[in-house]
Amino acid sequence: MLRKILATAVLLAATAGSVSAQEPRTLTIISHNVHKTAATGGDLATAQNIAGEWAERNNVTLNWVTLDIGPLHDRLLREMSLGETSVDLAAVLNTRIVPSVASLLEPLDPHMQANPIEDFDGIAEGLRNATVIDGKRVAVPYRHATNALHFNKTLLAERGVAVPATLNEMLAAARAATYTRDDGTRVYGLVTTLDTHVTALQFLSAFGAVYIDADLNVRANSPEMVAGLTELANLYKEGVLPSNVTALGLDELIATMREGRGVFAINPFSRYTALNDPAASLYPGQIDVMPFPTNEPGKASANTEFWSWAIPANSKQKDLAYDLIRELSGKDATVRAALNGNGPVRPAAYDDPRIIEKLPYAAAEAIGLRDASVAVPAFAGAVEATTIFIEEMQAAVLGLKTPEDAAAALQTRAEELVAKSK
Amino acid sequence: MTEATPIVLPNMAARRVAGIARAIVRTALFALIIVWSAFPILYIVVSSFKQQKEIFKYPPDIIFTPTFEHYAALATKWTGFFPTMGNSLIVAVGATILACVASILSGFVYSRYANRFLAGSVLYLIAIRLLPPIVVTLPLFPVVDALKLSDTHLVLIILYATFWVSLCTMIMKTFIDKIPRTLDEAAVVDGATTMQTLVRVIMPLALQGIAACAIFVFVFAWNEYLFALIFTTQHAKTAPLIISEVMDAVSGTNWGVLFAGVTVQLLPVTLLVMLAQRFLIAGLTAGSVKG
Amino acid sequence: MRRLNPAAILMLAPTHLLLFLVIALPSIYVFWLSLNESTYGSDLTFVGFNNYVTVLTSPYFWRAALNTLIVVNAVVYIELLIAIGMAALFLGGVRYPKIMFAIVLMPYAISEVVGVLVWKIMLNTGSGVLARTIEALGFGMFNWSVSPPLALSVVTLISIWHHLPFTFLLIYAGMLAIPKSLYEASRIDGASRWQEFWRITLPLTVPAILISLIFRFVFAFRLFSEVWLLTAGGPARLTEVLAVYLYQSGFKYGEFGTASATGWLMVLGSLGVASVYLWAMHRRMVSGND
Amino acid sequence: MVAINIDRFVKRYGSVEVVHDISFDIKEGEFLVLVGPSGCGKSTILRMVAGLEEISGGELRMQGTRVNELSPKERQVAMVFQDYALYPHMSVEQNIGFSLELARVPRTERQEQVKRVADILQIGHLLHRRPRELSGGQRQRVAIGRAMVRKPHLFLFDEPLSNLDAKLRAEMRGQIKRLHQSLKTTSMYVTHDQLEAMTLADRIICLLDGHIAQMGTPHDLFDRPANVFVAEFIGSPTMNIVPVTAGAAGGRPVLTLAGGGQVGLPAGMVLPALTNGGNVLAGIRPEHLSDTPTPGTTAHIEGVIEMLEPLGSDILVTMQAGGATLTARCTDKGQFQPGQPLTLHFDPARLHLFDSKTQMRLT
Repeated sequence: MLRKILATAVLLAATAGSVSAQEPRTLTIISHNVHKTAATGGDLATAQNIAGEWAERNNVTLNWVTLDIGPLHDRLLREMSLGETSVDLAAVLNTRIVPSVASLLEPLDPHMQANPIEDFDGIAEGLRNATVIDGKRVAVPYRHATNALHFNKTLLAERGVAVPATLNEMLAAARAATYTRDDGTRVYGLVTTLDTHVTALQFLSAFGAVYIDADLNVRANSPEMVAGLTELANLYKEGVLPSNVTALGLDELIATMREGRGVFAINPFSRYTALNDPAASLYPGQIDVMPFPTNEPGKASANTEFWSWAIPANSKQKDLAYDLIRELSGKDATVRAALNGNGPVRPAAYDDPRIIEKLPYAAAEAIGLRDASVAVPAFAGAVEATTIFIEEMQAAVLGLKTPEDAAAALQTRAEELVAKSK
Repeated sequence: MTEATPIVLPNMAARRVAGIARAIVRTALFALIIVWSAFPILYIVVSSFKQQKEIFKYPPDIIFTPTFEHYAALATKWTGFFPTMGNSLIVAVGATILACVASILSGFVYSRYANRFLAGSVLYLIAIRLLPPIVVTLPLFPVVDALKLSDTHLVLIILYATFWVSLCTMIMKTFIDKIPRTLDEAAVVDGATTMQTLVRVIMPLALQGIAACAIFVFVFAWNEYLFALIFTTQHAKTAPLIISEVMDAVSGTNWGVLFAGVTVQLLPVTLLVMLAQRFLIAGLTAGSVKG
Repeated sequence: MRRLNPAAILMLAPTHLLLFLVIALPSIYVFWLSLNESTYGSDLTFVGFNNYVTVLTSPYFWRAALNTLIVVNAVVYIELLIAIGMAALFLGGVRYPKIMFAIVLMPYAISEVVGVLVWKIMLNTGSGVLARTIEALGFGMFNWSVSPPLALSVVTLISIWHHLPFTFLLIYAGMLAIPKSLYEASRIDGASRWQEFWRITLPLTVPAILISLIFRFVFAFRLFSEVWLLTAGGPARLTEVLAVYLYQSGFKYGEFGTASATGWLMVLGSLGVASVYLWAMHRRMVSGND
Repeated sequence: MVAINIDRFVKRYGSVEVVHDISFDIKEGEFLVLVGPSGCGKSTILRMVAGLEEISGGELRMQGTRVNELSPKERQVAMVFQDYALYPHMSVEQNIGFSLELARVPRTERQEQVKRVADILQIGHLLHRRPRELSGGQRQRVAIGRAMVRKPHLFLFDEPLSNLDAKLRAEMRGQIKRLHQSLKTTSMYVTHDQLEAMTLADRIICLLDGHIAQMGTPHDLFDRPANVFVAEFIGSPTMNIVPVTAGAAGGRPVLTLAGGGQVGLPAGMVLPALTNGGNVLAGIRPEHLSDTPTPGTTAHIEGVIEMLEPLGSDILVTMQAGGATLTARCTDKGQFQPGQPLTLHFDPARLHLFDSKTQMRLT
């Protein structure tokens, strides 16, 4: 009996082992599911299968490995540390393209000279610049997520509050719209995720505050930063922000807005679809979005995060992979991907009639993308810089530290970090 | 010897009351255990039949029209889910067999043989499990890749079995300890080899231990995420990876589909537990104290 | 007790080969890593014990260590007590054993991540069934996520919920293996149920209790998902435990030297908290078994 | 004085009845042995008396009081188990003293009592050992000591000697006998070994398939077995049972063997009322057959020696006589040879006759 079991185990192992062999001309792409959907249309009825058409033309089988953000980068970095990897093409988040990672990516300039991408300069400049590390282009921007202000029109109307145009009006409106329903349900004026740096920095940047600028100057200890943090702390104290705001994640933000427990929310434009999903939202079509206002009428503040395509330097099929990048980054492909739900990195795409028809927030997002800047620049200590920011910001919001102390600590610690990274 | 005290009849009415009270307390405790264990699970299962809009409603609807849309979505939109469940099954069964076989063998030796090396190596068995697995994957990843084992069922089977073989060895040892040594001796006298003694005499009597080990390893392998993430991509991808994709940090979690997936994933394990329960309860027959 | 012979060594081989190749050898390399500075794709730079100094001088490490110590001890001992009580209850007879078993083991059958998420949803301050019920009962708003002691209590609760079946199963199986005639003898000797439990059941379950204690310490010490998914160590890194610290300071920044050093410090820490039980188990091994 | 009444005991497991309406009494100070083959229900009855098995039907009275619902502790019984059931995690001293400890007997008194019992059983030097460090016989003594240390109304023994070797068994048997003679505690003893039953019992109950086959003193059972089962079960070597046809020839009773051989019985001997046309089973114990006539051995049977089994001073002689096989226990003086003709003499009063159909004794 034991022998039989052992034999079965060995047999099982042997069959399992033989499966790993790969067929020729398979291109392995590692990305988040949204990139796959953007490039192939996924299961959408109106799917635009851009990558699929390319694969058919070139007789390539696409092998998509889709993972969530954290695991995706963890896996990619491990793969890139090997002598040779089976991953040919990868989607990477801008904050992850730090110099040490960039050195493991294939420099794309030679490929682009030999075989240029159509109207490359049509891609938003801020995004293009952020993907050049140490003078080398290592990635091509593909998808952006620019933060904006979502608001529930119904709730505003119910509370008799007008749609604000400036930052101060928004703060007043959020306060005015905060109340408790008869059944004990609290409605929060402003919902944001403070377990991450992006949305907090979006709020602060509306006050003109900058954490670390593109030239790696730490500018955290500024009156603007103190003002912004003070406002956040006050909003928390007054109950305008959700009481569990420091642990509030994306899922809870979405749920809160869908259920009408939040009036304003800080989140990327593209969240519009999820918040207004008739299958999931109690307020379908009622949650509008606008560029995040500042106190300067007409001027938006927009933090952005974006994804790019990159090729691991130890990949075996770099030319083939580059060809797919080229295909996906074309002007028409950008528009078609946007129809699949992608955030187009070419501002011109927002002028396309197909997009204007499909995306109600196209005009607003175009403004956002125009004014967009990256929340934290990519440098060796970028990830640690965000950790420090989250810690000090949360301390200030919960009142564990005064905003002044938090800003000062942020300044000192970030300066040390930047100095170490240089 | 002095005279025994006379038989005193206890208060039978009081005893009956105490008996009823005991039964009530026991029933209440069982009820508490059921609520504690099952409520969160029930929440998942019930939610998987609710429309997305209703899932987070407070107060929650107890009575609602069930929808199967999330299960449909699981089959049609998350096409990877059911095939990866097949991979999960292969890996979980393989790991369970490997871990059980290895630990029955070593548990037997730890129970029946004695020397200083063995006593010391028990500490080693446990100490070796103290390093967080995520750190161990640092050197393992390139090695697995170099051996061309990446994305195979085998690598997961080996990893899962290894990470449980220490505990299973200890479990098997305690159970085999309770089997009288005279039984081994009887088998030897009957002409059995050590291996035959183990398979024919020890294993049937240690079924409880084997059942416990099998449950632990299977459940672990069935739900494991970290190793599956690091060591598989396509061919050996397991179901938890799909579940984690449903919990999406870019477009938000699709709760209905997540709950449906978890419910489906729960079924085989529940079946296994109900199956293994027979062996767990079977118990060792009396008379083993003489050993 | 027999002396080791070649056959016995052969029978030990699968277990020890697996452990040596998959864990021991890599662990040794991890120790070497901890003496070096390295990240993805970079060469190793030998720095001696610098990484250990970095970790040991970090206030975040010590806060995480303290949190870990509190949570681990609470989890392991409370869980053990509940498991023993539950096993004793089951030992007194169960109706519908198959179904009861399936129900009791269910928390263990779902993945840790999902388990934590469900509790997080139910305990959500704004919309969670349990949190809202607590509030409706007049205990005030259950806003655990901004209060480190409450957040760590929730972590403890969820960890116990998820792993209780593990401890229960080990202990219950141990109790089931006690020969029935011992209970009969003790009843003849005049033991009440309570005395029977204390004098017969419990002492004879000690081996199972030892194993479950040791392994629960091992698992609990690297508690991660509960904290990571509930608070991510926040607010302001106040609820970090060692595994979260390791992830934050090692993996998130790709600093493998720090990660490896933290890993080895965790080995020492868990050896420390479980040492009494390890010693007891070793003694039982040396002196043979009852 | 009657100490224990067992009144119409029934034991059912689900729909299976294993003990059928059994009643008997145990007198104060009596040593009662339940004997029978395995599966006859003897252990079940003992465990019902102990309080370890529920009594499905009937009543158990101790000192005239119904105790069905009482726990073993309240019934004040002590028990020695077949597998000893020593607590593996306690020392010998703790094992013996456990019941006293539970009864909150003060420590010093407890130690005294344990010491006294241990001395009686000659295990005083083992008090600090654990059960696994003891030999079989020592464990048995500890088990008895554990029962003795209390002052029970009733001692229960569940095949306590069956795990011992022959020599130890004889030794322990003697010890139990002496103990009972000095303690005079009412005892109930279960065994499948008729020799134990005969040597220990004041009274024996022989059980078969959950029924009482016979109840009485060892002499009753040996001398006047009520049926073939008891006749064959009690006594070693087993009683010779031979089918015969009883009749009369020449004014005296004659038994005709299956092979045609005839055994003449003394004239004037009155056979019991015969059934089945005189077809009966005749039984005689081997020790009641002799190769030399003595006064009183007024009947004889002739045959040919088939096999010899020397036992030392005695010898078992197996003889073929007219289609029947008989074994006799004779004094061995080297006088026998297989194949030789032999005449065995017996006292007709030692002859047992049983109904061939009901197997019951004919009186």
